[in-house]
Parts: sequence; C-alpha cells; structure tokens
Amino acid sequence: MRWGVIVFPGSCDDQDVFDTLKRDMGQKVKFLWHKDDLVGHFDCLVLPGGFSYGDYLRCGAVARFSPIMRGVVEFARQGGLVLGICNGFQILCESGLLPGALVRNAGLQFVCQQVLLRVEETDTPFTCEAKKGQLLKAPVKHGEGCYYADSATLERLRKNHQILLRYVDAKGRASPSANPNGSLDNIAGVCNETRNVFGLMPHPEDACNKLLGSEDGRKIFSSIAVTCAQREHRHA
Amino acid sequence: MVVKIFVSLKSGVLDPQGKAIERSLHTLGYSEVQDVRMGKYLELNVEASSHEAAESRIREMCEKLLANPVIEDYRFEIEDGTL
Amino acid sequence: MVVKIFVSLKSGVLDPQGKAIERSLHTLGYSEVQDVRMGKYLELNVEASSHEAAESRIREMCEKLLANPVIEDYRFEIEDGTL
Amino acid sequence: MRDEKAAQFNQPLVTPEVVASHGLTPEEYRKIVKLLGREPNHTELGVFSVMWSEHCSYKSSRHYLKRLPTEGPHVLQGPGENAGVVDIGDGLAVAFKMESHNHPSFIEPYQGAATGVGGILRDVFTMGARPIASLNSLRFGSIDHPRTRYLLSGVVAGIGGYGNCIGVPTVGGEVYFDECYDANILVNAFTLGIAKKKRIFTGVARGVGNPVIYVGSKTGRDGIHGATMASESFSEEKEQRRPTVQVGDPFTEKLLLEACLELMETDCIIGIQDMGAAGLTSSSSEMAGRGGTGVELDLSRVPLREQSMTPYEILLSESQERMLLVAKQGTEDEVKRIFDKWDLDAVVIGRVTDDRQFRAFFDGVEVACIPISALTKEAPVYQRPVERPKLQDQLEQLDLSNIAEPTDLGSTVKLLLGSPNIASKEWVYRQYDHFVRSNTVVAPGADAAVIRLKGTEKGLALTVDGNSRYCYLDPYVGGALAVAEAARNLSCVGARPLGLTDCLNFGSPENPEVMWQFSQVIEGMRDACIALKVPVVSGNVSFYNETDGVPIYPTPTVGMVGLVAEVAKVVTPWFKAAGDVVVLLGRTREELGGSEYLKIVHGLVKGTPPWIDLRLEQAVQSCCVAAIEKGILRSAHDISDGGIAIALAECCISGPEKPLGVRIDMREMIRGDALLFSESQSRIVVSVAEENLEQLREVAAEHHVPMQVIGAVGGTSFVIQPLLRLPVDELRATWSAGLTSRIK
Ligand SMILES: Nc1ncnc2c1ncn2[C@@H]1O[C@H](COP(=O)(O)OP(=O)(O)O)[C@@H](O)[C@H]1O
Ligand SMILES: [Mg+2]
Repeated sequence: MRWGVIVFPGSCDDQDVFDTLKRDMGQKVKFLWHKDDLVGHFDCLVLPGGFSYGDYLRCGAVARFSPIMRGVVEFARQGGLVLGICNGFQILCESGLLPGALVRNAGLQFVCQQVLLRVEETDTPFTCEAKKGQLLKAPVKHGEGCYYADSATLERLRKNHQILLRYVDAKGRASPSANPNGSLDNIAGVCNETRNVFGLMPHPEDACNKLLGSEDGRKIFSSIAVTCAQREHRHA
Repeated sequence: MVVKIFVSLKSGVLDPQGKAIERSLHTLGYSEVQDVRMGKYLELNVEASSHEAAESRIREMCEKLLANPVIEDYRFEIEDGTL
Repeated sequence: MVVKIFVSLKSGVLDPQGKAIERSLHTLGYSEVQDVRMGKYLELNVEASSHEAAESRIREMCEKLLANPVIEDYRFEIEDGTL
Repeated sequence: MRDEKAAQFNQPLVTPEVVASHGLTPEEYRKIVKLLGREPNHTELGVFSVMWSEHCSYKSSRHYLKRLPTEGPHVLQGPGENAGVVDIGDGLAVAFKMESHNHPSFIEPYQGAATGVGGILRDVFTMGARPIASLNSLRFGSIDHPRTRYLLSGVVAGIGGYGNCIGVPTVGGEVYFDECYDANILVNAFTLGIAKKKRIFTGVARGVGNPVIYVGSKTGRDGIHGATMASESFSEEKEQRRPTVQVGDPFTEKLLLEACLELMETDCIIGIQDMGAAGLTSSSSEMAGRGGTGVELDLSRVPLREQSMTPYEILLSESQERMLLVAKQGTEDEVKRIFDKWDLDAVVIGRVTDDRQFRAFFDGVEVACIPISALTKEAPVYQRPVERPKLQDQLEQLDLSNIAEPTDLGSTVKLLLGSPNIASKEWVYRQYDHFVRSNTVVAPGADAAVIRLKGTEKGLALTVDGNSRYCYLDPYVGGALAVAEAARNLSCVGARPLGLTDCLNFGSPENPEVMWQFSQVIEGMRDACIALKVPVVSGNVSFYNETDGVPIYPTPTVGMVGLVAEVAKVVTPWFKAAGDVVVLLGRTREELGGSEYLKIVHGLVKGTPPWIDLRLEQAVQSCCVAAIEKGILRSAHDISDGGIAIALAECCISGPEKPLGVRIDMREMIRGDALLFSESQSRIVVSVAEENLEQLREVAAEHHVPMQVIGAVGGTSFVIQPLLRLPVDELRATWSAGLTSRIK
C-alpha cells in the first residue's frame, strides 16, 4: 500500500510520521507538498501534527484552503482513508471532513504528556487490529485539543459509534482527571459517518518504538495497513 | 474603509479564558465583574465601491475564514476613512 | 452595565497573526484587504453606581490585567443594560 | 557634501550628550575619531555603539574567556562562530550553543523568552545544522515576590509558544528561585542541531562581487539598541527609554529554517549568519571581518515593515526571523526560487568588496563608511579592575555548632521536597513539547535528557546546570562544580561528555568585585573542564544583571552534551523494582555550606560550598558510565541540591509509575542533618539487581571509587534508619504540589 504525508507550512510531525511508517512499520511513504494538486495513487493520506500557518487565527483554519485540500476532500469522498493527527485533526474539522471543533484546552496551557486511550470501536479501518476496550499509551502535545460539538452532533456521534478513542485512567475509566484538555465526553478521536476519515489528538507516531516508551501506536497504523491489504485483495 | 470585526464564542461553548480572567479580576478585588467572555478583534482596511459592497465581501470573509460557525459568532462595523 | 473592551497591539509592534491572516485573505482572492491587525475583544458585565465609576474601575482593570502596557493599547465602551 | 546629504535623513548632530546616550565613554569616542580619521556621523555613531557594546564586543570578558580550554579531539568548531560544532562519528556532527535573553524577558516575559528561543535556533541552523533539541535555564526571584508568578508563567509560555510551534522539542532545563533575581531574572536558552560533518556553514563573506542577500521577515523598528540595553543595568529612569519590544513569529522562523536548510543542500552559499543583536550591522560586518573583505549595503533595498525608517534605524533594528547570506554570483535566482517556495523575501541588498570597509548607502547616498576592523578587531578590550569582595571572608564563616539540628528530620525532608527549587518541575515542562521529532528516549524529569540518533545505535544526552549560591560563596569552586555537576548528570544516563556551552550571567563588569567573581568562576570552570576533558565550544556572557547597584549572584550556567554509545542501555534516576540493592558511589562528608538545607531550614547563605576532588569526580563518573554500558544498573541518580535524602526520595517518587519505597541504613560519623542534607560532590545513588552487585563491586574497584551498599528497594515507606520513616505516597504528593501550590 502507499501512504502520503502532507506537508503544510508549519507542519512539525511530518518527518516523525514518515520515519515511523518507513522505519518502524516498513511502509511505502511519500511526502506531498501543500501547494501541489493531489496526483498519484494513495491508499491513506496522513495530515500530520504541527502548527500549520502558525495556527494563527485558529488551528487548521488557513491550512484547509491549501491547494492540496481539494484533492484530499475528493479522495475522502471516494472512500480513501484519511488520518489527521493533532493539527491534522484540527484541519479536518475546519474543512468539514470531521464534525465538531477543537478549542483551547480547559487548563489554558499547552499540555505534553503520555496519556492512556481506550479503544471504543473496532469496526473501522483505523482500529480493526485493536480489541474493544483495549488501552493504548501515546503522548499528547497540544494547546487546543479540547474537542467540542453541539449536543445534537454529539448525540449523532454516539449513536453512529463515531467516537473511536477516549482518554482514560489506568483502570480504563473515562474520568475527568484522565482528561488532559477538557474534551467533551473525554473524546480523543472521532471518525466521520462513512468511517474512512479519522482524527485524533494523541500522536501514535511517537508510540511505535520501545525506545520511546510505547509501541501501542502501531495498532492504528497496522489497522490501516491491514484494511488496505484487504481492499486490494478484494479488488484483485 | 476601516472594518472592525468581532468574533466571539457562541453561547454554550465553554470559554475557559473568559473564566480565568474573571477569576483573576475577582482575586484582584474587582468583584463587581461578571460574565467575562473573551473573543477576537480584527481591524482592517478594505477598498470597496460602496458600503454595501464592502459589507457583502466582509460577510463572505467571515463565513469562509475569520470565524468558525461551529463555535463562533461574528459581527462587524464598517467606518469610512482609513486606519 | 455591559462593557466591551478592545485590546490591540501598539502600532509598530509586529503582529504575526494579522500578517498571516492578511496573506491568506489575499490568497483567497480578497486582495482589497490591507493592514489586518489582530487583537482581543472582551465583553463583561460590571456593577457600578455610575458610568464614571465604572469607567475608572475598567481603566484600572485594563492597566493591571487585561492589557499588557508594554505592547498593547486598549479602549472600551460602556453600555447600560446587561448582557 | 556628505553632511548636507546626511542632513536630509534627519541625522541629529553628534554631541557629547548623544555620544553618552549611546553608552560610549569619552575615551571610546576619541578612539572612534582616531580610527575613522574624522568625526562619525550619527548613523556611524549608532553602528559603533552597538558593535562596541559589551553584548557584541565582549570587551570586559574577552581577556578571561581565553582561559577556557576550547580544544579536543572531536571539536570541529570552537567559540567564535554562531555555534560550536563537535564530531559524533558516522559522518555526523552536532552544533550547539546557549544564549541569554535576560533583559528582554524581564520587560516582556512571553516575548522576551520566545525571541530568545528564536535567536538561539537561528544560531544553530545558520551552521547548517537542523535543530533537534532545546534546553532552558531559568532563574526567578523569590517565589513569594509579587512579580514572580507573572514572570514565570510568561517566560515558560513564551519558550513553549516558540519551541513548540517550530517543532523543536524542549527536552530539559532548570528553574531556580532566589531573592537575588527579584529584579533581574535570567533566561538562558540552549539549542542543539545535527548536521553532516562535511556540510558545516560559517558566517563568512568572501569573493569580491558576490551578492549579499537578505532573507526572512521584514525590518521594523523593533529592539533598536537592544544590544546596548543588554549592556546596561536596570534603573527607574532607564525604564523610560525602552526599545520597541520584539515580537516573535515562530511560524516565519519555521519557514526560514526549512528554506535555509533546503538552500544549504545546494551549492549557492558562501557564508550565512543570523541577524541577532545589532541586526544587519553586526551580521554584515562580522561576516566581512571573518572573510577579510569589505561589504557594501544598499539600505533602500531592505524590506521594511514600517514607513519612513531612517538608515540608522534600518542598520540597528533587531527585528526577528532574519538572516543574511553571501551567495555565489549567478545563483541569485536559485536562492530566490527556494525562498519563494517558502513564501519568504530574499533580496540582494549589497555585495562583497575588497576594500575592507563597511559601507552603507541610502537613496544613492553613502550614509556610513567605516573600516571593518574598527568594528571588529579594534573594538575596545578592557582588563577591568578586580577586587575580592570585602564580605567574602564573612560569607565563608559557618560554625555548625551554633546551628541546631531539627528534631524531626522527617518533616525537614518534606519541607525540602516541597520547596520550589527541589519540587517537581512538571508544571514547567508539561508546557513544552518534548516528543516532537520522535527521538526523545529520556524526557524531562531525569538527570539528563536523552535523544536517539535515528539510523544509528547512538544517542545524545543533554543537560544544563549551575548553582549560583555556590558561586556566590566561592566563585572558583562554584565554577568548577557547575561543570562537574553537568558532566555527572550526563554520566547518570550513561553518556560521556563531548563538549559544553555556557552562559555567564553576572552583575556590572565595572564593579571590581563582580569582575573578581567573573575571573574566579572562569578559573574554576577551566580546571574542571581540563580535568574532566570537556572542551568549551561556544558560550555567551551577560553582564549588567543588576538593579540599583545590587548584582545577582554570579551565575554561570553550563549546557553540556554527551554521547551515549548504545541508546538502548540508558538508565533513568528512579527505582525500578522491589528487592534491588541501593548503592552509594562516592563519599558523604559534613558539608552543609551553601546547601539548600541551610537556606530553606535555617535561612542561611553561608559557609564554603562543598569541596571537589576532580580526580575522584572523574572516577565516579567513568565508573557509573562503565556500569551502565555493561548493563548492570537499574537506575542512577546524582546527588545535588538537598543531599542524599532528597536524591533517595526522588529515586522513590519521580518515576512515571507508582512510587516505590526504600529502606536505607547508612552510618557516617557525622551529625544527622549533615548525613542527610550535605551536598558533598562526586556522589551517585544507583540501584542494581542483587545478582549484579558483585559485578558492580568489580567495576567500582577498577575505577578506585568508594562504594557502599546502603539499602534495598521495596515497600511503601521511605525509611532511613534510624532517623526517619515516611509514606512514599505522601512524599510524592508534597513534591508534586510543591511548585504549583505556590504559584496558584
Ligand atoms: N525549565 C525547564 N525546562 C525543561 N525541563 C526542566 C526545566 N526545569 C527543570 N526541568 C527538568 O526537571 C528535571 C529536574 O530538574 P533539576 O532538579 O534541575 O535536575 P538536576 O538537579 O538533576 O539537574 C530535569 O529533568 C530537568 O530537565
Ligand atoms: Mg541531577
């Protein structure tokens, strides 16, 4: 399968995703420049973390107008897999590919720490390799990662099982103290209705190597890889 | 023309910054203050043939870029003259 | 009384946000826009015996907490009625 | 003719008052006239004032800095360039440097600290190195001082705001509080970058006719006279003539970083330098100075942000996120193409000449013409008077027999653990992204940070240290201890030192007592560097950290970088498993002088700081590294502020998991408080699995290091027989809340 990692001006975790996919996961990856159109065949596009356009005005607000985003929207519409991590999640929300918005952390400070995530749903291309209720350890590092959606949207997310990850404590409880940013309902990651676009605030790419303290992030990337392998198989 | 744009959080959206400012004001002894809400304020110059023309362009900019309708409301004022 | 406070960067002080917003407005085709400056906008309720009393308290709050006098200017409007 | 034209640009006359307001002495002015062979005009005076400022010229410190050892087998570039460079093998090199941004951070903590980070990042990437890790060393006034909270939160937010946005992890640092910094905080920022050994760039202007190209942000009136301000102390009246505060734009810096690194892959660049203090003036003249050339600038071409700026302002502006480069003739278009890709300005503003003059033109008129050497080599050097402070003898007096031992040593431990200098700094480093670039193997919270080097088995360890109370009590010993502690922190994770950078923060050099402290600190650092074989590859001096004549404690901060041979073997400070044996490497003596204990518990800053035997220090460090490399150790933690009691408590509570208890039984023929809180040097607490104890004994014997089994890990209590017993959960709570509870 082929991965594309989009580089926006101000992307910071683009190299991290690239290296992790290539070195730790043995995948084929290519960088894509935001000013270009999306050309070529890809199975999964990753919008990496960072501070696109400095996060000035609002996180992700300007990046969503990058030329490549037209192609990303079309790619998603056709069922392509899109993964937004941190700033990538914010861009996906701003561009309407994902519901809701990410606002200033409740504690008002940037937070950088390891968190535990509970896998809520496994019937998605992003979590199919995990077990329901499984806990994953990965870092968060953001100033505006507090997930917000109005109550109707939130209700819809729950009903459609679009909430894929929640912040939890060591016992697996979605308690307020386990919530690093005040996200509604401890939400750490959501997917769209058609389940091919996924955004999350934690960084799985920083949790794919023992040296970095966790390998749990692999679950996300390997789920995507397995899904794409199956899709290819079906097409063949 | 000078345009002043005010972007504020929708009511219902939590405003931790406003809350924190309110708390610090109370600590400093300004207990007469309530309901602090924090928003953004943009000033810009715009060239337009008429007030109405400016208005419709500015509205567009706000909806497209300057405010996020999921969480924010906006309003603006247009003044003649430049900054 | 409802108070609206506008905090903006002093002229001459670099405004990276304003600059970035201006650039993206231009990219989006709004080339008629110039001199975008970004600031803060606060709304709050204050109880005071008179307009003048409110004014002097608000000025104090701005100088002490709400604006950073080293890089920011502020101004405010007081309206009667509550939010 | 010249004067008439000059008058066009509103050039004020150069009067003695104008000279004085530029911080130049009458003698210095006479020297300028002599070097020029005429009176300078106002623009030229401005140029001299910044180039001859303490900040740019190092006029008071240069004489002493020469004493520091700067050579070593791995050093590729020592002091004198924008950053030092050290070879780390595999065709790779690291560039690193530390710099102060003290004055600006006191005036506007967020922006001051942010632009400090921006500046040090540019110093590193201008060498061709991609920044991969930052550290910061912070000193604030007493935690109870009314401004401390504001300054602390502003500085920390500013460091995070800039570093996080640009995508360079902040992996460590230090924070201290002391009354001596009430009116002069210190913000020292360190960055390390990695480069190919064969692709190191320097700030040099060569090749007559080559274009001088300005890249990055536009120029405004920010920070004019910043360099001069950093060369003055604070006082009421000077607060009035503050320059415009520089605001950092980390987004633009990120673009600048990527564009410069991309350009460095091509063959276009002759030399490159960031525009830091004294902006365009210092970058262009220093580059010409190093190249033995001249430079000619057309100031009308400089991209401006503000209207009607004068040549004087353009030359002296300290607007951020700008670089100057000299490119090969004919490559201008390629340079422009790359900067265009990153949406940045790149404008040819001048060229390299062969007349060794600094010439600036504006609207076709020459507004400055100064021999380059007058700005660089000929800048004044002073050997300022030196005098041992009269109070020094008194300071050293400490009679322990007058100091009562606390009756409850358990509460004393808790008091210390919760005190701001010892308590957890998580509140600070939680605001810094320390994972970006996915290299961080040991994050903040350990003795030294460790990052891996992707594609190799190696790692780099980084730390910044310095105890100014020691330097105040005995600057020579304090200087040596700063170097020794940094190296020891590296050894605790299993790294061998490669080199160091420093920031020397002092009061006014015009005060002979300050100069004495300065000279002594340097001698101490020198001896420790030689003994521990650590070359100094870069550094920075910040004088005039005083207000109304009261200087801060002499505060050298040492940033040190070490190489970890096998990064998979690194060790962290906290205990790992019940049953492990706890061992002390080194020896405890009755040394309470200058200790955190004396200060916190008895309110005393007195006595001589702990003595250091550099041979023993070296032995303890090598022993620890050897044991880690053999895979024997489960944990290692150096003993510093607060003594062994605090170090042991940290071993129990500072890990990411649940705290572990320990039971310690050690006997020394010294009083209980000294046993627990003495800050004797050259000590490391390690833990080993029982089956490895013998092997550790052998390693210790080989290195001639005294070692003592002092206890075992396990249980839920922190026990030091027969002095105290405390629940570890309680200790963790006290330590974790120590800082946050005081600044809320
Ligand atoms: N300003 C800071 N920025 C980042 N990390 C910090 C800062 N201050 C302290 N730390 C981290 O907290 C830990 C404890 O610091 P400190 O007590 O100074 O350590 P030590 O005494 O071993 O040098 C270290 O890992 C250090 O890197
Ligand atoms: Mg230490």
